[in-house]
Amino acid sequence: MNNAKKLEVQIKDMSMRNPVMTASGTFGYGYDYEDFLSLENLGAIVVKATTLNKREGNPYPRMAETPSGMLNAVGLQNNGVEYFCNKIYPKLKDKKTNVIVNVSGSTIEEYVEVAKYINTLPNIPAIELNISCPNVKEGGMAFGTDPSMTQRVVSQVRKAYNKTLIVKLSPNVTNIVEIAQAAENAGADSLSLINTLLGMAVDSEKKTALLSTITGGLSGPAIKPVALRCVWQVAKQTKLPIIGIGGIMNTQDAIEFILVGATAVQVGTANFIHPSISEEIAKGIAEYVDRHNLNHITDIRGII
Amino acid sequence: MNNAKKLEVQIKDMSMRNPVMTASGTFGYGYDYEDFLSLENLGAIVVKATTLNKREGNPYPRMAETPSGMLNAVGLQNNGVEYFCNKIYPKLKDKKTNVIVNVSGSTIEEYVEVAKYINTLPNIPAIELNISCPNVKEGGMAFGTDPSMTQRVVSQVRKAYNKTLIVKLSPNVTNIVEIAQAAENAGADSLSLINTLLGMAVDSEKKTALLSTITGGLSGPAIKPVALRCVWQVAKQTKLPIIGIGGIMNTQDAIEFILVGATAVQVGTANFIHPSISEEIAKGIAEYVDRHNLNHITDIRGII
Amino acid sequence: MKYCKDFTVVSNEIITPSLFILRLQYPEALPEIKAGQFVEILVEGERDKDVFLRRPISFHDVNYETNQIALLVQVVGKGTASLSKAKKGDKLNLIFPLGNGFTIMGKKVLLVGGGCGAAPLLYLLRILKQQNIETHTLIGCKDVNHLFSKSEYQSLSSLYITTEDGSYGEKGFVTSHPILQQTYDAIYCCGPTPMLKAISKHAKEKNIPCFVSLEHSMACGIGVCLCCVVDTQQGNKRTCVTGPIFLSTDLKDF
Amino acid sequence: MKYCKDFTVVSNEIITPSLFILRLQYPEALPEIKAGQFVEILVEGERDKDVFLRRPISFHDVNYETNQIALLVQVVGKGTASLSKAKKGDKLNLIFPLGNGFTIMGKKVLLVGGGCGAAPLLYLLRILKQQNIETHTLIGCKDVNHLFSKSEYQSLSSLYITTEDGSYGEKGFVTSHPILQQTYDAIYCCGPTPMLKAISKHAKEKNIPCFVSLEHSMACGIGVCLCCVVDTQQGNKRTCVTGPIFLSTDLKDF
Ligand SMILES: Cc1cc2nc3c(=O)[nH]c(=O)nc-3n(C[C@H](O)[C@H](O)[C@H](O)COP(=O)(O)OP(=O)(O)OC[C@H]3O[C@@H](n4cnc5c(N)ncnc54)[C@H](O)[C@@H]3O)c2cc1C
Ligand SMILES: Cc1cc2nc3c(=O)[nH]c(=O)nc-3n(C[C@H](O)[C@H](O)[C@H](O)COP(=O)(O)OP(=O)(O)OC[C@H]3O[C@@H](n4cnc5c(N)ncnc54)[C@H](O)[C@@H]3O)c2cc1C
Ligand SMILES: Cc1cc2nc3c(=O)[nH]c(=O)nc-3n(C[C@H](O)[C@H](O)[C@H](O)COP(=O)(O)O)c2cc1C
Ligand SMILES: Cc1cc2nc3c(=O)[nH]c(=O)nc-3n(C[C@H](O)[C@H](O)[C@H](O)COP(=O)(O)O)c2cc1C
Ligand code: FES
Ligand code: FES
Repeated sequence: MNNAKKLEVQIKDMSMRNPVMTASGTFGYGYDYEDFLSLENLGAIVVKATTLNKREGNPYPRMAETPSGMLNAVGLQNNGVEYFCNKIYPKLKDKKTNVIVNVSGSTIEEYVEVAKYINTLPNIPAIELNISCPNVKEGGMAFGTDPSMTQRVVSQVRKAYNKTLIVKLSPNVTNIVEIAQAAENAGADSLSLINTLLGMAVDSEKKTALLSTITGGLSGPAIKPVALRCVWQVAKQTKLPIIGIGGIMNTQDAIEFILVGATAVQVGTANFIHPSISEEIAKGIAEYVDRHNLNHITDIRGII
Repeated sequence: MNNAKKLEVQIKDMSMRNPVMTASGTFGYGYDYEDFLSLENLGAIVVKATTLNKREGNPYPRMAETPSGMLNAVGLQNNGVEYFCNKIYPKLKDKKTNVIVNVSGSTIEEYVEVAKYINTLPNIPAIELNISCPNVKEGGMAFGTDPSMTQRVVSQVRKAYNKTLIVKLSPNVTNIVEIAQAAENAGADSLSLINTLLGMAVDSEKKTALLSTITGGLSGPAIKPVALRCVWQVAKQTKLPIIGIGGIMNTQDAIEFILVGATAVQVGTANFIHPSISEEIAKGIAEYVDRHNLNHITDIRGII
Repeated sequence: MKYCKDFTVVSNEIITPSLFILRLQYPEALPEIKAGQFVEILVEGERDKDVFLRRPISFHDVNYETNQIALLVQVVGKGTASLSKAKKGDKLNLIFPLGNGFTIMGKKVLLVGGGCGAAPLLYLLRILKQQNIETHTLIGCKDVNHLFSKSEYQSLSSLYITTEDGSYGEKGFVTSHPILQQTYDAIYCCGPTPMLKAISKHAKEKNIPCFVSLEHSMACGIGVCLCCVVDTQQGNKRTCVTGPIFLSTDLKDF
Repeated sequence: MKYCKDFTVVSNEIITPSLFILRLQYPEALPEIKAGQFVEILVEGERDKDVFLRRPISFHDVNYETNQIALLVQVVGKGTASLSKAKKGDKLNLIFPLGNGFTIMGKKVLLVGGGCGAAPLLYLLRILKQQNIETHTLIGCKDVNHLFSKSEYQSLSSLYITTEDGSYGEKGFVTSHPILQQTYDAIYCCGPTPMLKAISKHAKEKNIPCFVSLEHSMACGIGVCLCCVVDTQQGNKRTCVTGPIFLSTDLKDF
């Protein structure tokens, strides 16, 4: 097989030249990274969470470093979906990669409205439904921690959106398989996981929490073991293509997610540390495929 | 106030000379550590999980290193409660520290039986009910992930055990407060948290899972943000004294748990790396109390 | 255009046990760098280390002839402690140049720096000098041992110094120095937040535009994570992109 | 009695790019150490680093006169790679001595080592020599470049060597070396598991007690975590306490 083709993967109707995507909230709108890499070397980019109306997000401080990870409490700051359609989409629509919009909301109606807007944009092949954000008071994570809520929001969005619908799952649940199956039954085309773990950090000298919101979302290598476990569980119990996320810093990490069942992966926090890392991982996967004499990267998908 | 008294804390009827305990499964039966520290400098030690009958645990390999942490899949290997009472207790009963037994089981009856045995040992001031072990097929974590199961097992053990009853909670739940309240309502005297997060690790070159059981329990600094968040949430919503556990490597970490509401802390994985660390942390807390001019360590308890 | 490249350590000059100046060699021609801009420095060469994120540090000095830059760093925690051990020949990976930089304006301006916050002022003085702008520089520090790059400042500007213990210059804080009473076309201020606020207040009263450099904690430094926001009259703005230099009257809490 | 103490690096001898010998100085009199025992080494001086747990390494040599020990280490991953950079004067924190050590017995014994698994055999030879036990030593390695401490082995024992490529000694694996056909009172074997199993099988057939050293992954090394278990005729046993040396017939899979 042609070498480049060995990395091509498919998430429902969306074809990607390789399994490497960038994670929402960690890659801006993509063009911020063009000084460091070529977007066309990535399978897809997922842009920041978009809500119906403009949101200011949470007060500063929003970040704390933790052992092998970080906490964030950004809280969905964005200029709203109309701004996205009018000001950002024109800058993105001709990029030679798949651009996916991460859709967030506080009510089912809000998710549906945003999805409808995005549905009208021809060059956005997919949305990622963020039902797992731990950094907002209403909605957000609540939709992703209860199977019947998941079922409702996904099926409503499904009616309003006819391209590839990815649902992003939260690890902050007793049984992630239950949530995954609810999303599957409600018509999701793909599942991406995991979003951040709910955590907090404290300054022992100043005797205060380090985030304005006290709790926030934990990301980075610290969460990789939990992410791998979630992907492995969900891959075994659903039929949907899965996008693995959580602590991916290098090629090995990405391969680990594919081995436990992911069709593609998203690189998040690592972008902050090595701005060209997503492109390097895509190259690294190509080398791995050669070194292990695979016909296609999917040969090793889910073999654990 | 007398300096030494500034560190004394109370978990129901159990008095400890300082808030530092060692975590179950990470400190053997205590005497293994006597080459490195004096047990009498610790508030308490929690010995290995004890079940009704001898258990062999899971096959090797049972361990994998992860970023700032480790996974284990020991699976409650122990010689059973009778062996503990006859062979181990005599070696421990005159140690000048509180010795707490971690009680595990697969059925409510098993928990109750073990608790009854331990109840007969005069020099064991408390048990820690392990309803949160992710490494056994039946029982274990199941009891700690469902409020009504928690309620049942705790109230049954409560009837059989009349000394200090600590219940150890799992972080692998959607709502840890719900479980904490179930334990409180069922008669627990104290809550200890967290047990390990469910995770997994993969060898990308060998294309295999690193644990014989595939998934295992994640511990170490990687989980500290999650542990702090859980303690903070539970401390705000229950009245019981709380024992904070998860990723404590040094004095600062221990203080962080006290700031978010813990009365005492347990040091786990850190014992493997620095065998005298629990004693050093106890000294470090004394220094902190002096440096911050506290009348008592509990002055800062739960101030976040 | 931003770059992510390795620099080589030329020297690591220890000023006090907790303050050091790193001189770094760039292997090619330096791009244009504005005073007040910063770098995001990878503290250890390898991934997954104790220090997880990069650390933002301002340009202390830039030399386009030698293609060297200088960073003035204060040890406050593990990242800066680890950096303080950098040795001649070590490679350090930097993302740069980041942020907006100071707006250069006026004929006579005042620069105020507190502690190691004074870092960006040296390079700023060079730029101002090039533009023939008259400068007064007021530096406040703990004591004479914490004073650095003094002769360099003096060669570029009229230098005024306050020390907390009076071991050099005026005793006290910058905020009580008489030089503040003069009139200026602009004030440039770097240092601890309370000092920024005090100087901003003073500038507002005297109706002088005051530019302050904010040191908000950052995860990415390139505008994508939204962790570094500051509350401005126009809502939340990213310190790393819209700043780190702000006109004080644009900031909500100032 | 176990100790947790700092040693000072006396030298770090590079044998191949992936094999090195660390000589470490103990600041006081060494306690008694048995051949086959090991240390748990803290790979970096500080906590929370990339390499999180300690790494178990056998005693390669022990000198009670100088209070020095030697460790022979092969680079297989990040911990051993980091250790390979240790320099003269560095401090390394060790927990020691750990494990049971070899049972010394018989009048004429065979030692078999494969690759860097041969590490504990040098010190074992010294002990056997002290007890006037006749020894044959059979070392298998990849090629002549991976051969180490040869003259030291030779001064203590009759040495037989196999290399995979025939660049030294017999070509092939230890398992096919004719010396195995002799009779011995005991066989001591260290190296990769397939080799341990092959030699154990041979020993069983010839009814010779065979002691093998297991390299199970360990979290604590002192018997408390139960991560290092091996399946024996008596159930799960901790490799770090009951072992790492086992009589091969006690092991289930051997
Ligand atoms: C744009 C910008 C330019 C900067 N320029 C310089 C410079 O030229 N020289 C210099 O020495 N420092 C500068 N800083 C501050 C420097 O980035 C921090 O001191 C450094 O990141 C601390 O890292 P650490 O690992 O040593 O400390 P940590 O271990 O991360 O923290 C130690 C203590 O410092 C506090 N801290 C951490 N980061 C920051 C921060 N960004 N702002 C305020 N407090 C913090 C923490 O809350 C904690 O109390 C700048 C910061 C910014 C945002
Ligand atoms: C009792 C004992 C004595 C030992 N004596 C020596 C010795 O004298 N010299 C020496 O060079 N090595 C010895 N080892 C092996 C040594 O401990 C490992 O090679 C080392 O821990 C690997 O660490 P790392 O960080 O370099 O590799 P990692 O990055 O942790 O792992 C790299 C690769 O090595 C494998 N690996 C990791 N640990 C072990 C292990 N314990 N056993 C087998 N494979 C492992 C991993 O699965 C992975 O494939 C001994 C091990 C034990 C248990
Ligand atoms: C600063 C920051 C902002 C994030 N914002 C979003 C977001 O808007 N929507 C979303 O679905 N996930 C968001 N995430 C979660 C990431 O997309 C990803 O799921 C998570 O960080 C785990 O991956 P990582 O460990 O590779 O970072 C954010 C993460 C970070 C660190
Ligand atoms: C090897 C190992 C064995 C453990 N065994 C038990 C156990 O038997 N019972 C229990 O309640 N917790 C057990 N734990 C969990 C610890 O007691 C503790 O809750 C957890 O490790 C988090 O703390 P740490 O990050 O400080 O290690 C074990 C942990 C480890 C690492
Ligand atoms: S630090 Fe990431 S947006 Fe400013
Ligand atoms: S390594 Fe912990 S018991 Fe052996």
